[in-house]
Amino acid sequence: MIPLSWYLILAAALFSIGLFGALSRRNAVAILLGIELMLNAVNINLVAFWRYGDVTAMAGQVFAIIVFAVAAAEVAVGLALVISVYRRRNTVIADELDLLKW
Amino acid sequence: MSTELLIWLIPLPPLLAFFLIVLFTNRNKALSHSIAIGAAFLSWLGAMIVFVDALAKKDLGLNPFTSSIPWLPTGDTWLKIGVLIDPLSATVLFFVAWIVLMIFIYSVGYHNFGQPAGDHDHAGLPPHGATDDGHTVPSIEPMYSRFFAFISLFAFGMLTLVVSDNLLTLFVGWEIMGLCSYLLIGFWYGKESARDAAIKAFMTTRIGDVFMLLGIVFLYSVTGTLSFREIFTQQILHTLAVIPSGVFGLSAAGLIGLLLFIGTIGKSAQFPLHVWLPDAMEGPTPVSAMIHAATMVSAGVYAVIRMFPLISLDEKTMAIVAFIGAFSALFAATIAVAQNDIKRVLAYSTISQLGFMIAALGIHAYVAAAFHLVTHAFFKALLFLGSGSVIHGMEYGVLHTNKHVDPQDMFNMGGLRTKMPITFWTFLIGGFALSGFPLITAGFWSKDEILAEAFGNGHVIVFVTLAFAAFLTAFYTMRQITLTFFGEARSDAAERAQETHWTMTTPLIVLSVFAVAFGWVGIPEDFLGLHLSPSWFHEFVGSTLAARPEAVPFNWIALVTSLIVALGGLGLGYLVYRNVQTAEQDKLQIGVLKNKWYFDEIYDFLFVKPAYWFAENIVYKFIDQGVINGILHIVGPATQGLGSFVRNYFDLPVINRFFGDGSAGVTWWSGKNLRSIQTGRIQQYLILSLILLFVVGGLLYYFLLA
Amino acid sequence: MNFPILSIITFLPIVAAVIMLMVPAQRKNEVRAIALGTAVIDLVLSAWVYIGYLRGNMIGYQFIEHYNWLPALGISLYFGVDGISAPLVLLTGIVMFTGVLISWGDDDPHIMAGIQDRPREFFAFLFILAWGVFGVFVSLDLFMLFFFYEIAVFPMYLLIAIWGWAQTREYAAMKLTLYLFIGSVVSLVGVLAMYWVAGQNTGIYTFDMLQMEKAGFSPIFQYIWFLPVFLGFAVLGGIWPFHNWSPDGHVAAPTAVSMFHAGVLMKLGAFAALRVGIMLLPEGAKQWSWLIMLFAGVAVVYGAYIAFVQTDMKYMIGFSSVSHMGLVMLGLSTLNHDGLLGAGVQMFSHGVMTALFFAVAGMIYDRAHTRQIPELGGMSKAMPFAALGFIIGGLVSMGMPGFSGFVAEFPIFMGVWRVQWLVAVIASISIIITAAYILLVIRRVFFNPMPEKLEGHIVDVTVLDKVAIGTLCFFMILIGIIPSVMVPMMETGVKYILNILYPGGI
Amino acid sequence: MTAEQIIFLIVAAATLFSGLMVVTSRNLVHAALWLVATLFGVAVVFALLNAGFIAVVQVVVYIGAIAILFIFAVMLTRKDLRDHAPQLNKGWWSGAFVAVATFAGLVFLLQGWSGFSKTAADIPSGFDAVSQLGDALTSPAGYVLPFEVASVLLLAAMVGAVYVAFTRK
Amino acid sequence: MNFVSSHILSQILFVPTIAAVVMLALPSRNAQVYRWFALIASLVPLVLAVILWTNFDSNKSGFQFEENYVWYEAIHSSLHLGVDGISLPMVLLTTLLTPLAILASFTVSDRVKVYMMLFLFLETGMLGVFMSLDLLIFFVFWEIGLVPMYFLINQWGSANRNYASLKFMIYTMGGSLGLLLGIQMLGVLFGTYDLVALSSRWNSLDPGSVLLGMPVYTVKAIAFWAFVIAFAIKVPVWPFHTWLPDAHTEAPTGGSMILAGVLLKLGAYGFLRLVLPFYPDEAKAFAGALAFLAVAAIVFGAFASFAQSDFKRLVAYSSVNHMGFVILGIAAAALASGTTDAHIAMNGVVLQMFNHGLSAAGMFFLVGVIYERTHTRNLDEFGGLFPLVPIYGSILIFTSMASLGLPGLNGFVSEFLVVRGSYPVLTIYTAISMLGLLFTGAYILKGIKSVLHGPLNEHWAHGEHTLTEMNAREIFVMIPLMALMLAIGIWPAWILDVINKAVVALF
Repeated sequence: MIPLSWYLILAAALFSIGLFGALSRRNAVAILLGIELMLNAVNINLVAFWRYGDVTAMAGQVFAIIVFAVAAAEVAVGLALVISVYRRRNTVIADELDLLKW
Repeated sequence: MSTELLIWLIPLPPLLAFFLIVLFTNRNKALSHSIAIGAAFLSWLGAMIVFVDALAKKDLGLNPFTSSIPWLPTGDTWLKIGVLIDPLSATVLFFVAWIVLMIFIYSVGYHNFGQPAGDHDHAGLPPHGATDDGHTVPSIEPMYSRFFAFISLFAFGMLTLVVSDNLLTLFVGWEIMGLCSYLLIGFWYGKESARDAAIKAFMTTRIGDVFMLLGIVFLYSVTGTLSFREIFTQQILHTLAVIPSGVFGLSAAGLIGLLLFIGTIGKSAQFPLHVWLPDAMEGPTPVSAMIHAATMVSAGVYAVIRMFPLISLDEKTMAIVAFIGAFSALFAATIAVAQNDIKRVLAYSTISQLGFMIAALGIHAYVAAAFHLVTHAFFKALLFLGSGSVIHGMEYGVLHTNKHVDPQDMFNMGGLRTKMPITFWTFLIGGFALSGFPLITAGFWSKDEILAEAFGNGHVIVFVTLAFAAFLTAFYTMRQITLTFFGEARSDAAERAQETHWTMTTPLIVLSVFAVAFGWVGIPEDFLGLHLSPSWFHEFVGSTLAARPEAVPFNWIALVTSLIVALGGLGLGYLVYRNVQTAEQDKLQIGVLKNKWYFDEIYDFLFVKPAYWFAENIVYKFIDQGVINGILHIVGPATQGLGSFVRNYFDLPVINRFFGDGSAGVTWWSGKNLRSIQTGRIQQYLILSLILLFVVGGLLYYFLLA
Repeated sequence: MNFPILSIITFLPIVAAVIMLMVPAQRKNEVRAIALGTAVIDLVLSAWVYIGYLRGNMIGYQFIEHYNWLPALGISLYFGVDGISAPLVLLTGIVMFTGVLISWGDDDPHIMAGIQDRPREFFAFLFILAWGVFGVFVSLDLFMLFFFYEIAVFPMYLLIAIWGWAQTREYAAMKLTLYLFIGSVVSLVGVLAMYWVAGQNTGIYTFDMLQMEKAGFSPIFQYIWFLPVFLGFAVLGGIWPFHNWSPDGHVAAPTAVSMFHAGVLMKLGAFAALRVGIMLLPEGAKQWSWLIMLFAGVAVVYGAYIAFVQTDMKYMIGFSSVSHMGLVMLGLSTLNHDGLLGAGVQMFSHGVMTALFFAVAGMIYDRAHTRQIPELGGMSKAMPFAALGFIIGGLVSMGMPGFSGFVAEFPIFMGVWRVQWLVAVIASISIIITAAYILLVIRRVFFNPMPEKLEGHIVDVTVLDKVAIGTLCFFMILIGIIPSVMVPMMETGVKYILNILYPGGI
Repeated sequence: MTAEQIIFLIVAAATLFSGLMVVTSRNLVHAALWLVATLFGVAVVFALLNAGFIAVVQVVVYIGAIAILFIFAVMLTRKDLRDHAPQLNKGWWSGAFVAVATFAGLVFLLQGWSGFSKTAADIPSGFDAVSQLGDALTSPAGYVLPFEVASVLLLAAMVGAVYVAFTRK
Repeated sequence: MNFVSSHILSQILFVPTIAAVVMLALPSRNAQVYRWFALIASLVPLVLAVILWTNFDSNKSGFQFEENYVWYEAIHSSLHLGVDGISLPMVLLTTLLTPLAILASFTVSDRVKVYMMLFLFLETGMLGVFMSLDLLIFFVFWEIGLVPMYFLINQWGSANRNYASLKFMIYTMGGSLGLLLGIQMLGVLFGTYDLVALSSRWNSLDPGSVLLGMPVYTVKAIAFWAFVIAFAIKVPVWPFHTWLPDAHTEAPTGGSMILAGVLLKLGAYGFLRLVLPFYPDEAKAFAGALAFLAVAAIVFGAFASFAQSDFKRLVAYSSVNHMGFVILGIAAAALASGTTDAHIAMNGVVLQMFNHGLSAAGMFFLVGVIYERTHTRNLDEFGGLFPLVPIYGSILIFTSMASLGLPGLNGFVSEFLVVRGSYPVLTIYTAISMLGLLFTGAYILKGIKSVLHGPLNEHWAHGEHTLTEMNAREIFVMIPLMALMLAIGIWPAWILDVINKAVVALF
């Protein structure tokens, strides 16, 4: 049998990879890709905890589902933003998007 | 009504008259002078009754008429005021009443009552005369009523002084007379000279008064009473004599006496406070008579006679008194010799005669002084009124001729003997009395008694001085008479001069009677060695004192001296001035004498000018404006300066800029410099926050869990 | 007393503010009417409270109301007034009423008096301010007190920055807000510390001040925390050397705000400093009173001196306020009957007086468009009633007997005598300086000949202004002549404090 | 080492590798494609966890919708990818550091946890995960509320996306 | 009537104020209404004061007609009123002078209403000082009196009024600062402000004990000087006097009447009522210094007055000179307290206060009369006016003589008593003060000379400047004053008896 730890490590690794992507990619779309990876890592955890905990309690799966929805929403909005930003400023390079600067 | 009550009432009528005239009748001249004379008459009546009662009462000296009422509450006791008629005051009251009445009557004529109002007369200036059918006639005094008001008040003052039984009311009357002399000397205040003379008189006498007040206060605070009879008791006098005053080694009595005497010096115009009296001639002549003969100056001597028991306690004081008197007598006489103004001559003679009295007191010649006081009052009043009559006659002439000559300058007169006979004869009597014409005149008896006392008691210096003064007196009196009445008229005015109104001549006659007759009441008992009846006056007045003074024994030298000086002076005067026509021919017009030994100038230089200077420059300009206000005016700017200093050098820079804005500035600066970490890059934010998370998390983990 | 009068007084302004904000902006007069109505109601109610207290047995806290707010943290709406806060509530009512009257605004174009620009927002903010002020005075709950305290502070910024004197308003508003917030933050720390320690000592975590008074803080704790708490609040009381926000604030603020500010807000600081600092930390107060007295003593003379040299009317008044609040602090620092009593009365007296000053100064500025004293003159002819008011105010501020100022200052000095006579002597100098500059200002502004460039521009004050001035003068004279209308109730409050300070009796 | 474990290891390795490719590959299209691979790997992991339904959803939703969406987006913003400029920003190393630190931290925390290496219990017989899930998602006792919220969120997201991306003429 | 008799003091005290308030409400454009209203209102206290005088039993020692109302119980101060033989004449004086001053001010045409109101307030202030038996109340009225006077000078004064009024106000307030502190100290020490209680407890202090960290005698000495300076400024004693000529010169006629007539008395009254009873030892110790200042005031006052060319200034300085005698008497009484000398001096002091009230008021009024006609006070511009205005001239001479201290008029009696009282204890000072007495004559005569006498200044004789005689109103103002001057001069016992009994009981 596979111990829980394997899944958790896998998830952690995947999360870290996604994090790296989110922090380091220049392209806004790529950042979103990284975020997707992180979300998946989360899902792995959720499902794994369902499986290794009380199976009859469906919280794990349910939240996985909700994460899906959130991810979808996030992607939709995020990409829409990217596109509109691209329209306005003709770039998707995150470095150049420093409107937050005071 | 009892005598005491009557005595209370004597001074009141004139006071009443004063108020009546001032308040109501000052428009109506006739009414005014009627009220005044009526009042004077009432007082005279009262005085006479009292005098008679006084004569009737035996040993009046021991228990005189007296009554007093509490007047001033002082702590637990009251200061009483009251009236006192003892032989001395009775006598004084007698002549005062007479003379006052006479002067009142005289004033009516003198101020041209019944004459038309002047054409261009001003209140405050002597009348200039009015044109009456063609030629000029004297015009009535514009301030006629006011004159009578003032002179009534004056009379009130004198009477109060005489009847009062204590120093306080005596001082009251004394001061009231001071005021009146001020008002009356300055009666014609339009004249600069009159105004200055008034102020001079008031101030000079006030110097004396101030000292007198001190004396009174001293006496009061030592004895606790001011009533004569209470003071003149043995033990009080004794205590006064033994207590040292701490000044010049005088006893208390001595110092008090001296202080009071200074008051007298002022009032009686003795050296060195004599300067006001001659100038006082600026007033109308009745005033001169009032002041110099009847009342004010006599008041001074009266005060000293009154306080004699006290003053005589200290020989030092007495010496001073004697010296002052004798010196004044001679000194004034020398000046009188060189005066041309008929009134000024009399003025100086007054000073001189008063000097006689003072000197007499100084040598314990109590009765003699009192005697001379009375006689002098009569004949000096007579002389002044006479001179006034002369001047009046001259003025009449002046007005007629319309040639302006000084109607008072004796060198404009001459030959008036025929023009105004009554005046001449009365004046002659007065003059002889003044010079002490033997036997018939009152002056002789009194002056002779003084000389006798001086000689008899061995005061040789005093005797010689007085004798010489008496000689001069006779001399200048005769000079005056000669220049005025004998010879030929020296001016048209003198030509036209005419006898004066009966209201003026009557008093002259009355007074001349006294000037002659009053001397007889004081003929020494053993005159010429023959034993006559004892001198009534000596008995009567002498009884005032507890220890009646002994009459000095008769002495030929004294008598002869007085005969010589009197007759010699008179004769010499006539001989010298018989033919003198103008002032130039007068050998005695010596500058130093004419200018009164330059006393006015000296005083002006020594006292008057410095006083002005001190007042204006030192006290006002320097102390008040300079120092005090200067200091005050520093305060305001100082506050201002301090305030703005605090604001500009502490509040604004330190508190406001440094602490207030400063802290804000620091914040702003640090913010500015920290903004560079704000790249606005979301990824960097994220990284930073995560790093921070790790650090914090690590720490928390380390500290909490581990 | 089942009728919740205090909470009505407190919350009426905020309700009115909300209502006003709903009224369309151009309906100026309706807004003003609402404002005036509210002010009148509040004035009446506060007067009712005052009289009720005076008529009542005058012991401890009255008109108590208690509602849970956040029981978990022991926070509750806990209202009540004692002898010291009741007069201050009345004072707030008075100033609110007169402030509204003053800023009613006369549409006469060449006067431009009062508030013409956005009166709706102005009154709304003003009432939020009033809400906070009332709240502080009536709160018996430390948290609520603090809460209202902050509420009272923040509208000032907007009021000054928007309606203020164009030249310095941003600067002044920012300065004021920063000072006050820093102050309150400092004291907040102290407040929380007290909360925790009280909780630990007693086991019940509550902000109820009546409980906290019994919390028995250790002397060392009080010694440490008194100064931050007291000074933090006292900043709003304009205590030297943290006074500098106030003159600038006064000058920049519009008339009504200046009135509120000097009249009530500064009392807020002093009151909070008393209520929290002295009453909760009595031992600390005893330890530090010398420092407070030093600051206050300096403030009294210092303010007077600076006021003496001001040429700007409002600056002059502002610094005189510093001086007079210094007297309040001086009274507080004595920690004895007379001093505290005087401080209480002085709070009321100075509130009314300085409100009057600012009112008149505002009227003059509205007409002459300058506050420079040398440029003014002859106002007594143009606006006699205002002149009278200003003179009476002046007499009060120079401590002239017969007016409230004397009734207040005299006990303060007595209190100081008991502690340190030297301070009394030095501080008394201020009286004479005050007299000097007050008289000079009165003369220059009101009685000197009017500069010709003002001729004809000066019209008399409106009826509403007269009502306002009259109201203020009335109280000053009333208390001056009959101190017993206020002093006894002040005394009850003072006695309460003294019991806390000296439980064993003095 | 059971077969199951071997399968897991292979899948995990593949997933991680493709994940790395996602964040590193220069070409975004490739990155998107690598993402598909990663997601597929995750789906397999779900399957290994006996969560069939989730696995299916993973495939359908992610690979079917999201990944495709990504590819579209990449296409739309294609011009930037013409150049072969570095796809990592200047601070990538710090990003890498943070990522590694995160991994390390997670592992460190996890291995300190008691239930770190517990094993799964068997699934009870007759246990229908899908129906259970359905119940959970729809029953008021369960998670209907979060579910609805999620749907609302989706809706809002759609509207928002449309609005944001909508081009105003 | 029972009410009247039982509350007579408070009625005298507050009737003017009430009247003033009523006046405020009085709606009338007509100035005449206000004038007459004020006059009548101020006559009421006079009537009451006369009733008071008649009901006063001078044989009873201590205060009479006492009234006690709660005022400021928190600091134990109550509105405690009462009069004794010393304050009674002052009350009479105040109530007498105020109507006269108001009558004298009928010519004021500018803001009559306010003017009259201020006068009425002023009267209350002054009366309060004389009546109060409570230290704090004393101070209250003391200060209140300043305000109306300040505005009277500042608003109705002549050219230099701003300077003068400010100087007056600040100077006096500055002086009363010490008073204030002293009062506070007393209140703090003894917790009461009641005069009687205070003086007894204050004097029963153990001299060895320590107050405020200082030995008692130091404290007492400091407090003594604080009081003395406050009152000395008010009196005014040289060298604190320079506010007075300015204030008087600039004040309107009525103002200077009250100022000289009553306000200066406040200071002297303070000496009698507070300084001597509270600090007998210090007073005795410092009497020399006090006497020195007094003599300086007498002499320098006379000289300075002599140096003036402004008629009003001349009179003003004469006040300095006359009040100097008051202080001299006080010093003497302090030195010789308990002896007959002290009693006599005190009699003199109180009477001198009263007399100076009469004569100074009269003099200032007369100056005002001529100023209103000629609009100049420069002595050089007058001259020879006697024939033009005989009545005025006579009245002027009369009043001048009263203030010169002519026997037979009031001034002499009091000055005599003062000199008599101080001679034994302060011989040298008294002797020197005689110099002042001498120059009193000098400046009085200077005034009369340059106004009435001398060559007539034609400028006033004809043309539009023609000098008009005093009218009935003005004469009526002078009549009561002159009557009293004469009455006291001739028969002082009627007033002095009351004073004397109180003085004997007190000092």
